[in-house]
Amino acid sequence: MSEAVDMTDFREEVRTWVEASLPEALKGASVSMEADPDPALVEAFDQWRQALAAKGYGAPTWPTEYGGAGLDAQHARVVGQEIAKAGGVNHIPLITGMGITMVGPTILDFGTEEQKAKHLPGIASGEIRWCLGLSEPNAGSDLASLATKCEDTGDHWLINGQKIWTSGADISQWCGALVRTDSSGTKHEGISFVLLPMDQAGVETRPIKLISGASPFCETFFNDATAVKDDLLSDEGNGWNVIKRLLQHERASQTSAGGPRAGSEGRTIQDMAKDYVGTDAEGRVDDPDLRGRLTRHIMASAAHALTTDRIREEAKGNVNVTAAASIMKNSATDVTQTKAELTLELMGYQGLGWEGDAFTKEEIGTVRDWLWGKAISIYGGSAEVQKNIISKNILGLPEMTQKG
Amino acid sequence: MSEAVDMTDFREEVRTWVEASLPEALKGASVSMEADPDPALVEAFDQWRQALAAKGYGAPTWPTEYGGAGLDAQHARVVGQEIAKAGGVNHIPLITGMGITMVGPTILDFGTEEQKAKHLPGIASGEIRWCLGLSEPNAGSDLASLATKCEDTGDHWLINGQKIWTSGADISQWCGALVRTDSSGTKHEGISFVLLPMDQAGVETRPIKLISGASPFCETFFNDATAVKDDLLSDEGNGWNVIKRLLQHERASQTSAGGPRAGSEGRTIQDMAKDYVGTDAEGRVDDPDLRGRLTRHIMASAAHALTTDRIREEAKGNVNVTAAASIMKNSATDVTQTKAELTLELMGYQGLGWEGDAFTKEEIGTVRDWLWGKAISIYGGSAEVQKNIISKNILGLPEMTQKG
Amino acid sequence: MAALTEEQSLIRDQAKSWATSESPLTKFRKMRDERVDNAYWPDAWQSMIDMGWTGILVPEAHGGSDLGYLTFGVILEELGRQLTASPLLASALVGASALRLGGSEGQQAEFLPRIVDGSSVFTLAVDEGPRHDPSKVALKAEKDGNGFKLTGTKGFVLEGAAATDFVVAARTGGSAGEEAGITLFLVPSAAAGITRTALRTADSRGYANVQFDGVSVGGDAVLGTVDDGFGLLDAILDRGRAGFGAEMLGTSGAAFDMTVEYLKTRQQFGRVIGSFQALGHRAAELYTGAEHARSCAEAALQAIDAGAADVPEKVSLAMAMVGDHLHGASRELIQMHGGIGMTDEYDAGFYLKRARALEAIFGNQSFHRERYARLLGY
Amino acid sequence: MAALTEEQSLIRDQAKSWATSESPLTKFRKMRDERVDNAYWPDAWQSMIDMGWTGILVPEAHGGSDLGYLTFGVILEELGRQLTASPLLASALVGASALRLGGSEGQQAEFLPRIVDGSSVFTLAVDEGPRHDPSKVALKAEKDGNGFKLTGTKGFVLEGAAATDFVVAARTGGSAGEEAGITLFLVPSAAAGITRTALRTADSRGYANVQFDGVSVGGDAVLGTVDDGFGLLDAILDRGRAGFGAEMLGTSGAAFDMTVEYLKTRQQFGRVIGSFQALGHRAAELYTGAEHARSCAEAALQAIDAGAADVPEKVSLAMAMVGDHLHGASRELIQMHGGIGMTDEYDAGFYLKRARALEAIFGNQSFHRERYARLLGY
Repeated sequence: MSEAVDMTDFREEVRTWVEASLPEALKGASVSMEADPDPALVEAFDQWRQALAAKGYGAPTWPTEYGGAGLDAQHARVVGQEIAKAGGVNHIPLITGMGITMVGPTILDFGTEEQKAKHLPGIASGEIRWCLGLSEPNAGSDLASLATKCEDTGDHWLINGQKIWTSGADISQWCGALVRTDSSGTKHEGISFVLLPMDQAGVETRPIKLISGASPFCETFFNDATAVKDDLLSDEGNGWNVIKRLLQHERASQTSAGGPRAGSEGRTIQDMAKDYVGTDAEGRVDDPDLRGRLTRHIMASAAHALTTDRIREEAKGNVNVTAAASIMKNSATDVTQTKAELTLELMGYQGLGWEGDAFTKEEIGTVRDWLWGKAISIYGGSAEVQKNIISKNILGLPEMTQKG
Repeated sequence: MSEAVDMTDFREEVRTWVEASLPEALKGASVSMEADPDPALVEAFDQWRQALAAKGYGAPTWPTEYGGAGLDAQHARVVGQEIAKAGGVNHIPLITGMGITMVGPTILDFGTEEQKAKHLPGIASGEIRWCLGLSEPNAGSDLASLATKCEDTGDHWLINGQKIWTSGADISQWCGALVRTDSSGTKHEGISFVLLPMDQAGVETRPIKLISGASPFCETFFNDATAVKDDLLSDEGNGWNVIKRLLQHERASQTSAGGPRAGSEGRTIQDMAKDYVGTDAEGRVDDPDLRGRLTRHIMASAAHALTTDRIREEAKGNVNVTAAASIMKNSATDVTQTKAELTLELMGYQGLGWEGDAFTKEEIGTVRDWLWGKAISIYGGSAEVQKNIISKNILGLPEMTQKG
Repeated sequence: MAALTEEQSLIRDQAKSWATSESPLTKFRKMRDERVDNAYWPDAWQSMIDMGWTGILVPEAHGGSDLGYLTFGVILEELGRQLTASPLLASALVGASALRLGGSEGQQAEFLPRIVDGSSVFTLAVDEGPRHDPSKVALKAEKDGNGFKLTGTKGFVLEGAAATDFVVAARTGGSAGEEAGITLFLVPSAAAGITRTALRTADSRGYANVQFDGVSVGGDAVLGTVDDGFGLLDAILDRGRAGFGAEMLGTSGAAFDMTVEYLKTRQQFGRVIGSFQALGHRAAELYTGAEHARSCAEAALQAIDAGAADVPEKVSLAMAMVGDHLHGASRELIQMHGGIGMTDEYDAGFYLKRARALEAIFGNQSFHRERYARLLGY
Repeated sequence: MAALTEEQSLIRDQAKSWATSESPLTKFRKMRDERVDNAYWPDAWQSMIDMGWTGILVPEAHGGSDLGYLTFGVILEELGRQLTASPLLASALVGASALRLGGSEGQQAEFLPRIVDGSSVFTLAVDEGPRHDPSKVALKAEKDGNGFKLTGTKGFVLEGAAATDFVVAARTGGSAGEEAGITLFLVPSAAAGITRTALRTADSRGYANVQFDGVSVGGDAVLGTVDDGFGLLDAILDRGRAGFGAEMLGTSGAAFDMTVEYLKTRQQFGRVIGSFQALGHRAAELYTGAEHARSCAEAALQAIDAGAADVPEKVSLAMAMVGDHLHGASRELIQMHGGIGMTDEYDAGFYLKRARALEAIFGNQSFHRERYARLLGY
């Protein structure tokens, strides 16, 4: 638990820099970039983005030549901690869509020198937002059965097909897409991973309305969309290996549990339960059955946090790509979804609100988050797919499902 | 819920007969035939057996020519009810092993006239106990992969191989065994069902000690055991159909939940919990978490009983072989095993006793029953096999597991 | 399904046929999209009246058919499959039950025929806090001459915006949390001092908050006995709960059928997904739960019809078991559908949202488990 | 596994190697079959002493190595895998903790070296009823001159038959159920008035009931403060619980490994049964549970080593989570093995039986969930 390397000096250096760089207006957890279009704030956010980018703190572990800060995981964590202590948020991972968390690390893994130089700095500086074109309407969890065609026309790639669940496609500048460059082999062969700009005539996006209301997801249509020849990531036909790595990066970024809602204003779920349900003479939540389930949830949540810490410590700070990603994805999902169900339940009738003044913002938010949260066990490798991975890759049980 | 046919007269007739026939010494639920070797009781039991047999009540729904009473299910139930009201038990199904519940009904389904006449009366009268040689050491749930060989020597069948889990093999007079008469086809072909006497040189039995202690189960070894030519049930090679029917009869006989222990002395599990755990000021079991799980169990048990009633009513009294058998087997198993776990838990340290005066008979019995009860989800088609049956046969989902 | 009489079978067939052809889920979607007032279609409601469903619990002398709760449940189950809401449950089941259980001859003669012909829509106004708890009634009814003056707020009143008459649980004595001191009143929604706020809920059903600001009623507005209304209230609630149990059977049944159908048709990894054993086993568990849920729901209705002594136990058993099954079935509905189930365009979300509302109303599973344990004395 | 120091890693390797070669499960079976006195092999216990394990929690000044609870847990985990019981946990963990937390300098100097060299075997005598509840201590300690006279019965005392000394929780004031009025005493098992009954339990471990008939002790037998012993008792218990948590990790780990191994080798329906997806998914869930159980168990030990303020929360979290995991792993062990797991000849049953005993001792999962909720104030 103690820091193996002495961080005191570095911590002091970062603290000084944060003090000098973080605009006053952005201090405090409740400042939200997207919900609040106040021009002064917009300007403050951009100033802060530039400060982060100048230090390479948008992607602190990336090499400095690509816009990162060249830090190891332990130093990077200190940067995050010091920004948080000052009440700030490193918002570059948020405004670049899939750029920092998934596309960038995968380009680092597979990209040519030219690709790294071309794409990474724009992500690290927070200027280029990326989306990912992976799922297709008839494929679902079975990513490899994709049909989007990518043809080599000689001087560029020509892309035709449809993607679904492309988060942020309507506001992204670039897209990493899984495409089929060859249909002659098995379904895992002939898949490639191509990078293409979204601002072109051959790309159309259509937002998807979800059961929780509006969503960041889109259907994305490629109709003679093009990509330059140099923008195939890794070799032609090696897309399945690219995507496997990319999904590991995704799982690693999804292992933190707990939705933003309950507790976001410093209120724990047990405090909310006491408010909505009331307490008995001994101060216990006055619904023994609910209270018992709350305890199981709170314990599961605590255990999840301890396991996260433990894995991080065992890996000496490098938690990104480990065999543990599947168990942590599923366990984060359980904790988050259970919390949402319990919050809804403890609110009783007030946990059924959709809109209108009869419900608080928190109540309506709880309902929307609960519904939205049902997706967590579906996307990024469904809970079932993760269990397949655990039993096969970790436990070494024989192949169960993937036949193709 | 009302009786469609008026049973008043029949009920009266049976009541009069029970009054005249049931020995006084056998009235009362706590009289146990096996645990109590009192010679007077033994004689009373045999007198009662003869009385039952004379009326055909040992197997009331079987035709009279085979020792039954030729009753329909509704009338048969009246017989059971009237015997129970008088404090008696129809013990013929118990002392014939698998005879009344499984072997007899299957002989009725598949047997020749001669086979019925030869085998059924001895079962109906309670004189012949049957065991079943089905499982083999390397087969488990995969019954069809059996290896016990049965050869036609011309004037008899010659049987060689090993069976396991043959309940009561060491005290049975006859055995119904699943054997392989032909190994050339797929594993479901070439299986036959043969009836053979246990009292012969080629049959050896060895009781199995279980995790709960001594058990009725045996390993049974056939070493040039013989059966007469006429004792193949159904055609040679049709054994798989025989066994499927036999297992349906088995499931139908296993759908009642609740072990004999908790509540056997009229004490409900909630009363036991109050005794062992104590109660709070409001009279509630003073362990909210346990109490919540008790409630779930008691509700599941009540639901199981209601479903049993409902299925019986829908089937107009003929519940024996229905598609519902698999769900009722699993649900009975859940209720019984959960009850055992909860009883053990509520007893605390006293629920860990194996032997000795520091524990009551009930406590030690609870531990033994708990352990023994783990077998319920394994034998007679494991919980997993039942779920396969439900998803395939009831829900119509495609084949999942049986490949051979 | 319980062994039904010929008449009950006919009514079930009629209800199924009407619901699937005249009130299918597409109508529910349209109602939601168009934000139809009171969250039901008036013509559908009129058809129910015309088919005589509003009279099923009303004696023949008052224009009904008196066919009982199991019969009513058979209809509610079919409506629950299509998520068809209407004042049927609130008025013709809960309202009619209130009048039959607590109403004087005069009250019955006056109001029951109006329930049957639909000219009145009754509903029960009981809860005031976010969670169902009938003993916590606090709305004050103060003696005022021969009558009473009602002050307080009721929340989440079923069909509260459409209702013409409320059965209001009010406190004439004792304090919130006590069973003694509760009195029921019949209060027309048009009475001076009543303000209603229609709610917009996730399940798109007609609930309202209702405020009572010194609402005056006469002494003849009392239903049952002054100060001693808790037992009556609980009996009315139990009938409403049993009705919701039947509706939940339909809702969970449709969700499960939709799931199984998808398992049989959706291809992934080169196979129909229902051939994945892990999914097949979970479906088998749901099916087992569905059978038990049905047994409990029907047993509750039958216990009421039989005038059995254990109606409260049977009802709480049903609400807990059916609620748990519906919860699980609605969760698996989304999970097994994967991404498509998350889209508003697909119907799965409607069932998930309605499920949580049905679980909450008149007591969720926790409420009924606690009640059951207390009834059984442990 | 927690990141271990080099010394801890060495000790783990030593413990693993010793347990698998010198004290494997076959020795446990032999001990059970031969009904060995006190349910452990004296030579195995002597080896543990020789390896210095009895001194891990004892300061160097008293002959120990003072390596802390995580180190002790690493050993207990390896012993738990082989179901090796001995006085190690009762004496060198619980007994040593009691003396370090509550003992005077004189008591420590007198007894700790004897724990290290094995000449004394300490154990805690706390519960009197069938379920763990330290506040319910009722055994009376009446003032008697300068000393006390103890009367009452303790049940299920760990290694109660082998112990040379008891740490007895007794009541000097208040009444059963109250935390105030509890005092701890050091009582030699040879004292006049003590009667011990060794128990024969399903898990074949050494427990005893111990009766105190007016047992006289001097004033110097008091451990800690008179009437104010509950906090000390709870702190001792928490250390014992954390030790059991580590042992449970080993027991559940071995059960799970046995299960996975069987899934990989057993053939049914022409396939290795681990290829059935429903079983694979259940194994995956167990694996996830195992990881969390480990995190919680280790966090409890580390919190004790760090002198953290939240030891009680961390310990109750561990006992509930590890207990639930062990419960599930032992159940699946039998179910996935099928018939062979039911036979006494196979080892699976040993793990099932030991599991339920480990779950019960010093508070089952329910006890610790309730305690956790109260500690968190809801």
